[in-house]
Amino acid sequence: MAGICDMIQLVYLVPLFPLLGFLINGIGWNKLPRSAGGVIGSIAVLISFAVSLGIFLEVKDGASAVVTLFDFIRSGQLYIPFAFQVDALSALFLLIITGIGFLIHVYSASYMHDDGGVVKYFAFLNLFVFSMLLLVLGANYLIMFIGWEGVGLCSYLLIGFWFKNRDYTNAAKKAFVMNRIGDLGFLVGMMLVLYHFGTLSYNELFGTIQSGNALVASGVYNWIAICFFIGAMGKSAQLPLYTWLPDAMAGPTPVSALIHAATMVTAGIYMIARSGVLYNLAPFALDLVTWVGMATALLAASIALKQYDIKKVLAYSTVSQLGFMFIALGVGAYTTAVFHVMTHAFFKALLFLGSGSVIHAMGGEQDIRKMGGLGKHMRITQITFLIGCLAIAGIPGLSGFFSKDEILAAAFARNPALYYLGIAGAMMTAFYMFRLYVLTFTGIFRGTESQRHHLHESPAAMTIPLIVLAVFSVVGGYIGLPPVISEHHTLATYLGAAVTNGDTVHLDHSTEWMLMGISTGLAVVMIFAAVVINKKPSFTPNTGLARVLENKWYVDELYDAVIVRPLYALAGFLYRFAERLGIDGFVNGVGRSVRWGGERIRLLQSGQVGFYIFAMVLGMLAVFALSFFWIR
Amino acid sequence: MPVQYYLFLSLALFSIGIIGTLMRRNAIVIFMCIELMLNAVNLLLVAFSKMWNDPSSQIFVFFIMVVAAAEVAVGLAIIVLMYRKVHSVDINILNRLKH
Amino acid sequence: MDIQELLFYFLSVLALSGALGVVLSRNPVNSVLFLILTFFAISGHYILMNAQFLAVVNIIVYAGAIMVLFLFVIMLMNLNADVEPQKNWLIQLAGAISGGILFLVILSAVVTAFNTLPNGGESAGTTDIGLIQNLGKVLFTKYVLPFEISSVLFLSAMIGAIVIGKKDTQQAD
Amino acid sequence: MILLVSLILVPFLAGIVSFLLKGNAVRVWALLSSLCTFTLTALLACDSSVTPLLWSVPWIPGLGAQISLYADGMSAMLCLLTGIVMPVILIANWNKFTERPHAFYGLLLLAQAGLMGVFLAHDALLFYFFWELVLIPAYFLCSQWGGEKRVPVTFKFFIYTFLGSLMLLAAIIYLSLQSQGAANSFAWETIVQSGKMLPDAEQQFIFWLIFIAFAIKMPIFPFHTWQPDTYEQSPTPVTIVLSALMVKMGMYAVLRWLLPVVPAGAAFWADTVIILSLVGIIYASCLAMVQTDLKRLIAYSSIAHMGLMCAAAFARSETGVHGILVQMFNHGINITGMWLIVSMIENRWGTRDMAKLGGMATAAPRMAIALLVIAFANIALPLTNGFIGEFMLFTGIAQSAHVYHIAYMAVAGIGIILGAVYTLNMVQRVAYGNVTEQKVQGDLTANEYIGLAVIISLILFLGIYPKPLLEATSGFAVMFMP
Amino acid sequence: MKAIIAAAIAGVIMMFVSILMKEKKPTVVLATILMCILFGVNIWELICSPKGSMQPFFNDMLLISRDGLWFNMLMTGCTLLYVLLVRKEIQKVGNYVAEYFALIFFILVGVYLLSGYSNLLILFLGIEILSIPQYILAGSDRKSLKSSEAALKYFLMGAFSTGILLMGIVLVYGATGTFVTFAADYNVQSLAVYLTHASSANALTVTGILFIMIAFAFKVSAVPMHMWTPDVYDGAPTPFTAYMATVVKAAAFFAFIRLFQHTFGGLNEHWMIILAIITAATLFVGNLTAVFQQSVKRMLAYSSIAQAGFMLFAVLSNNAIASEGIIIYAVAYSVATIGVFAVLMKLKDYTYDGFNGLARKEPLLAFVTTIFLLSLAGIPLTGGFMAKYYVLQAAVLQGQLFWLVIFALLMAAVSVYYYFRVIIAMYFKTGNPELLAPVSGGDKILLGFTCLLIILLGVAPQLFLTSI
Repeated sequence: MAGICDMIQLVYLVPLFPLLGFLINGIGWNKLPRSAGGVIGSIAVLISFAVSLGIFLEVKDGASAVVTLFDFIRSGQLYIPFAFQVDALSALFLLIITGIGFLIHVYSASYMHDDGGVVKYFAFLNLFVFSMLLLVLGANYLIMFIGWEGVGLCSYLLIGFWFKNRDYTNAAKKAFVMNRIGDLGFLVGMMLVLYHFGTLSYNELFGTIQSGNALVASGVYNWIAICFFIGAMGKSAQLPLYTWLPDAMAGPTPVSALIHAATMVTAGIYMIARSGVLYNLAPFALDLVTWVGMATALLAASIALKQYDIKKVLAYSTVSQLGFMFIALGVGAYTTAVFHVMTHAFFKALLFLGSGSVIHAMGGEQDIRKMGGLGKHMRITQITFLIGCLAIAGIPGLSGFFSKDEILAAAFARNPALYYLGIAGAMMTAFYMFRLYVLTFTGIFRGTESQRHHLHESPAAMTIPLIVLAVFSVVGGYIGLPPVISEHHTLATYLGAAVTNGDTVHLDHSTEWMLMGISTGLAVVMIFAAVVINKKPSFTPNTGLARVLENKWYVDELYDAVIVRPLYALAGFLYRFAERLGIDGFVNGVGRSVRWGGERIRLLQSGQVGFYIFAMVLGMLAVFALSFFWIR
Repeated sequence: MPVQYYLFLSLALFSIGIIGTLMRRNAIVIFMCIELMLNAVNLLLVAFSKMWNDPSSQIFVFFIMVVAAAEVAVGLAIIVLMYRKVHSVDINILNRLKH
Repeated sequence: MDIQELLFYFLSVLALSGALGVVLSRNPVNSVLFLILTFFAISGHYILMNAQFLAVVNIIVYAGAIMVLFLFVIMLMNLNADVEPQKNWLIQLAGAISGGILFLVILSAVVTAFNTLPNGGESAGTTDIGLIQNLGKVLFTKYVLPFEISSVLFLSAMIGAIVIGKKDTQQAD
Repeated sequence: MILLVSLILVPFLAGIVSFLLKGNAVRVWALLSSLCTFTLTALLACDSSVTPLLWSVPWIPGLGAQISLYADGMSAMLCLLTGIVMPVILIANWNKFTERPHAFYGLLLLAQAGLMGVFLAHDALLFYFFWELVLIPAYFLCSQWGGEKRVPVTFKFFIYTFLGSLMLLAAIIYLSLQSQGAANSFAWETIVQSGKMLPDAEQQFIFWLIFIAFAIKMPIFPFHTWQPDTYEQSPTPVTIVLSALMVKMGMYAVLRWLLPVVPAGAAFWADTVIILSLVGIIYASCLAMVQTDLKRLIAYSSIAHMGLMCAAAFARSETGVHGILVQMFNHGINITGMWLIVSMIENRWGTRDMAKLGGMATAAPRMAIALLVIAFANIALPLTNGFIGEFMLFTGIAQSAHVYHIAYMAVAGIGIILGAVYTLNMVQRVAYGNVTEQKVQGDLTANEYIGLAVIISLILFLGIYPKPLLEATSGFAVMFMP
Repeated sequence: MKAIIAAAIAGVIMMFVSILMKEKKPTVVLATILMCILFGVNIWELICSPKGSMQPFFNDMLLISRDGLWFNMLMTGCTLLYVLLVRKEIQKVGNYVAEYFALIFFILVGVYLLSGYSNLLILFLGIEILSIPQYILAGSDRKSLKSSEAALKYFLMGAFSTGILLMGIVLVYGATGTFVTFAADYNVQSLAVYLTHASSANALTVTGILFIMIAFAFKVSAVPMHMWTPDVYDGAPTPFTAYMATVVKAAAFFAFIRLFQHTFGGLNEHWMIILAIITAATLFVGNLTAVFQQSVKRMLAYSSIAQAGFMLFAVLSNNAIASEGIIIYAVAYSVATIGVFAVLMKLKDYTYDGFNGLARKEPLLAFVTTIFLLSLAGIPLTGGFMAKYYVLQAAVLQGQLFWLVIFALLMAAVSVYYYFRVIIAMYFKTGNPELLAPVSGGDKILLGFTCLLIILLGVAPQLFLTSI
């Protein structure tokens, strides 16, 4: 084993190379030639992918370890090492992050080639990967938190990449602040853990909990779990903190792919899956997770029905897919959630990159009302995109089908209502994805002449990643075959070492067959509906519900009116009245009153000797009166 | 006569002196009232000296007279100086210095 | 009531009325005269208390020298005419009242101490301390330092007279 | 002993000398002396981390006052901060302040001497001396070289803080008299002893006498109104001295001269003070959100930061106090960087009004990067030094023995959200968008580059590997536990 | 004793000088020499005097203690400094330079008496010897009406307060039968023996003590007997104002403490609370009124009232630290005030605007003024701080006066306001202050020395206290 263990001991290489990439690109942001940035960045990620592959191979054989690099914070009883945890869960995520990350790097190399700040761009991209790796590798919540905030930072930098545009920078700000709100929840959660258990490291914490000699009330678990979940809301864009994700489209498209597929949003799922032990003891928190996830899934899906921006549709679909994952977490099927994370990573990355190549071809145009019939100009994109759509829609045989179906099954086992709602969500997914597909690739072209002229297939650097991802979107699901097909659930057994699922009821096969049938059937139906409806598209201004959906349920406006404006109003009020008039006014008032008093008292000095003597006599009177009628 | 009577008397004189200083505007008269106060004190001192049968207080009276004389010399000089300037000894017009 | 008491009351009335005269009379000259009257009355008291030396000094120094000086000054300023502006009656009333209250307050305090006075405030033993030779002895033995010191006082008074009173050569008036 | 004395004497004498120098020589002189001081502080930091240094001689026997200097990790760390910040100020503002530089640098160095004294004094009366001694040069610096409203504003600042320190004086007299006749009735140990002996009611009263002085200096919520005006009006190097160093005097004093001295009083008022600080955090952050002047914005943000430290101090948990020691240093570094950037902006754009600024990332990208790093350090992003400190502060508050400790911590946490809001607003307004017209073109000059490089490298190093700082300051927390 | 004689002789010499020599300059030189000799005599007497014990003179007329001698020496030193600093201005006042110096010497006689008296008669004479020359000096500028007015006001009120003082003395005597305040040997009949504890007080004594207190309150210009102060200080020729406001007032305070600490201390529950209220009023009125002044000279007059409020603490809190405190305070306050006046006298315009931009024109002058003002405001490192510290510590030690201490500190913060207005004018305002004459090098050295003195007092006060 010794020789093998070395690989795990080398885990620090995994984040190291992206960091190096970041440093090189970052320091040479204005010296390096444009092409160099892409090369350096991609290679960095590639190496760490290789390393993590090695690690994965070891971990697959049951190896796991905690690698401590150095003391991070040590103060009295508080001891937090800078340590990495290598086990099945983190290894899997390493693969996803570095693998898909690499593809996206390669893709961006050509996508961003014409941009001036390409080197800076790759620096940020590497930093992003680095932070995400820290997040999943951390052996305690603090290291996770570092990555947690790190990805927030990178999303801020990348969303605001074109910083001259005020809307983009606003979006970036929004993303960061929303995340910060979540992070506060996470922080409070950490504090609670520290206060009650005195440690942040996973092993010690879960060890104490499982050994059962943790002397804490059951309510505490709920509180901790809820606080952490608030953090997850921020990162993984759940209600009510999801609004930043659609706006994050402001960044370059590959960034969206990275955020949505490989990094960032999956953090929340990873965190909860990691803290499964904790969550299993927090039933209330789990229910909360479930219903929030459900609500998010439905809401986002419904919004996606009426979006015209190709990336917005995908963004909302991500939100709703994340909702599905949280449902899975909520019902205690952590492995299922992770499974869906993986498959979703494949096809969502695929879809985004596809849309990227579409936008590339359309010369920056994102409105699907202006597209149509692109299929004949860009075959590869069309086909890969179609695969992605089928996968996400849950057509049997593709990855999405297995993972989503597992989620629905688990939900049904917990509570049929969940299942039906889930189905509704799934149907909407199928519908809007194919609406998107049809409007984009089929029918007649609705754009301008100039656009039509330079429509073209993207270069190989962009299409190859598409193809690779398409392949994975197809086969990715077969590591998690449902029980009805094979008793051996590869992923579940693999993750079993690291993740302790909640008590999930196992359904008998007939029910499972039925469930699959229903979902598949409905999905197919919705697909046809979508195709039929959007064959001859007519974009009349929406009315009624459709209008509400187009405007995303007016949630942003709501937040603006309920939180943002009042806050600024309050601040202005405080500044103008409490500060200027109130406190400072008081302070100055004291000084002014002293001056005023001085001015008055000095008038006693009338210059009249007679009065002076009179004052003396009065003083004597007062003195004697005091001494004879008060003191004794 | 017991000393109480003299206490009454000299306190009365003393107070009349004070009242005088408060009531009059003529610097000289005010000064005279102050002299009155001093004399009240003298009277009381002598009375007490009789009571205690102690000469030192009469010596004290003597010194009070000495000081009074000196004060008169200076005081009247100042008043005259003032009079030379403003041709009045009315204290109410002394208000160049105020506030 | 024996002659002493009679004299006491007489002199007291004389002194008080003289004092009141000083305060109330409009004309400064009258004030001076009233003050002299008062001094005489007080000297009478001194004699009553067998302090001849002080009685004499009082007459000579006060009534004689000081008051005459006052009189000179007043004449020199010819304030004898009844032209002196009065304070308005309110201020005068305030002064009178506050002075009176002061009198009452102090008195009310002092009377409480009467019982503590040695032998009821009566004179103790022989009372020839006021005679010149006794006083002289005390003055030049025990009280020689103050006696010397007072010369400094007079010197400064003298300088004062020079510095303030003497006509300046360059000052034209 | 030589070390302790020279720490105060070197800047003091250098200051005196530089009054006599003429022209450009004074800059060099000031820089040399401050570098020398820096090396001394570095030495001190090495020595005292092993064993605290103490040196004392009788001063006023009649009163029992001593000249006694003491350096443990906390003092050494703050001295080091002073030693680092001073040269940075001098370098980064190298070619400014051509108007009567000898007076300017002289006063600056005198202020440094005073600061050293405050951090080293181990005798209450001596401490009070230095406490005031810092104030005088600061007063002259501000009202001589500041903005147009400088004189009244600085005057207010002076009287305000002077009033506070007079209350402190009353407390010192009172405490020192508890051990009347002792040969060292002002020594720290004696003061602590006599303070502990007092009955609770008196401690609760004395507590306010002492705390007012420090609260005004820090400043804590209702006593803060002098600060934004003063920071806005005073010249940037002085603002740095004020906000990076003098503000720390207040915090240091709370730890050294308040908590151990009147433990019962502190315990009694702890909740009150914590709540005040929390209100201050939220309040100041809100106000920072609506500021348009950069200096005022940073001023309010620093009020919020000090509020957090103060809350942690009165949470009176070991981690919290340790966190304060760390955060004092870090905040000093970060805020210095902030002010440097602000002054550079002012020089180039000729204004501090954010509405008129923009496009730094295009016009001066290096500066923009520096701004970004410092800004994120200011909002305690992990892997910057700000995070370490604030994390420990939060932990400290959460681990305190108060009933609502978690609630306190959560409220304090709101501060980091609002902090993100206003800081990112600032970054967006200043760095992003299109370039507005500039007075002076150009990116960082060499001297500015050096200054910022020092700051940023410290930020990142201490953020990633805080161990040295933590170890230098560890263990002293226990001393201040009531 | 030697000092008293020497001072008197010096005064007499100056009187004859006034007849013999007509030029002013040599007169001043001679006076300075005499002052130096007098200073020497003081030091000599201090050295000769036995430690610890008190020497009685002329059977209980004087009881000269070592701290009394120390005080004399310091005050003479201040006078010497004063004479050196104002030697030019004093010639401008009038023709009678020699007489002025004679009066100053006589005032010193009064000072010595007040620091050494042990008999109410000497106290009375001392106060008169202190006062009468002041009346004269106040009126010595015969050209100015203000000066004469000041003299008259001062004289009338002073004579009035003399009456009050005498009434007090008489009442006390009536109750006890002796004028001896305190005697070296305990079996001498002295007030200190009579009035050891409150029970020994009857109404006569208390009334008398209060009368005396009021008279002293007048001399040290405590509210409400303070009203003469601003007018007199404002009207009197500036050189003499400088002297009246410093040494003379300090001497009055020393006598005040001597009497109320050693003699009436046993009865303090009868007068302490009243004096405390008077102190509070003094601090309040003095500081607040000074805030609004336009003329620096008048501001200093009010500030002297405020400072008196602080010195009253020493009287209030009769204990050992208090008597140290009053000495420190007397020196610190006198030196600083004399310094400020010395600078003020160099200027043409006494208003705040007269100081505008002094720092640019005369940096050294501005610097020393700043130090003096800081000292008056009680900023550490200057004598003023140590002075305030001592008296306040004494008050806190006394036990019942902490509230008053806090109040006093608040008022000290107010005082910063008006002192710093001068500093602001000098440094932060632009203007061209007109000097009467260019400042000579000698003056600069003297001022620098004075400023050093202040700082020395601030860092090493014990140097000025080694006698006690």
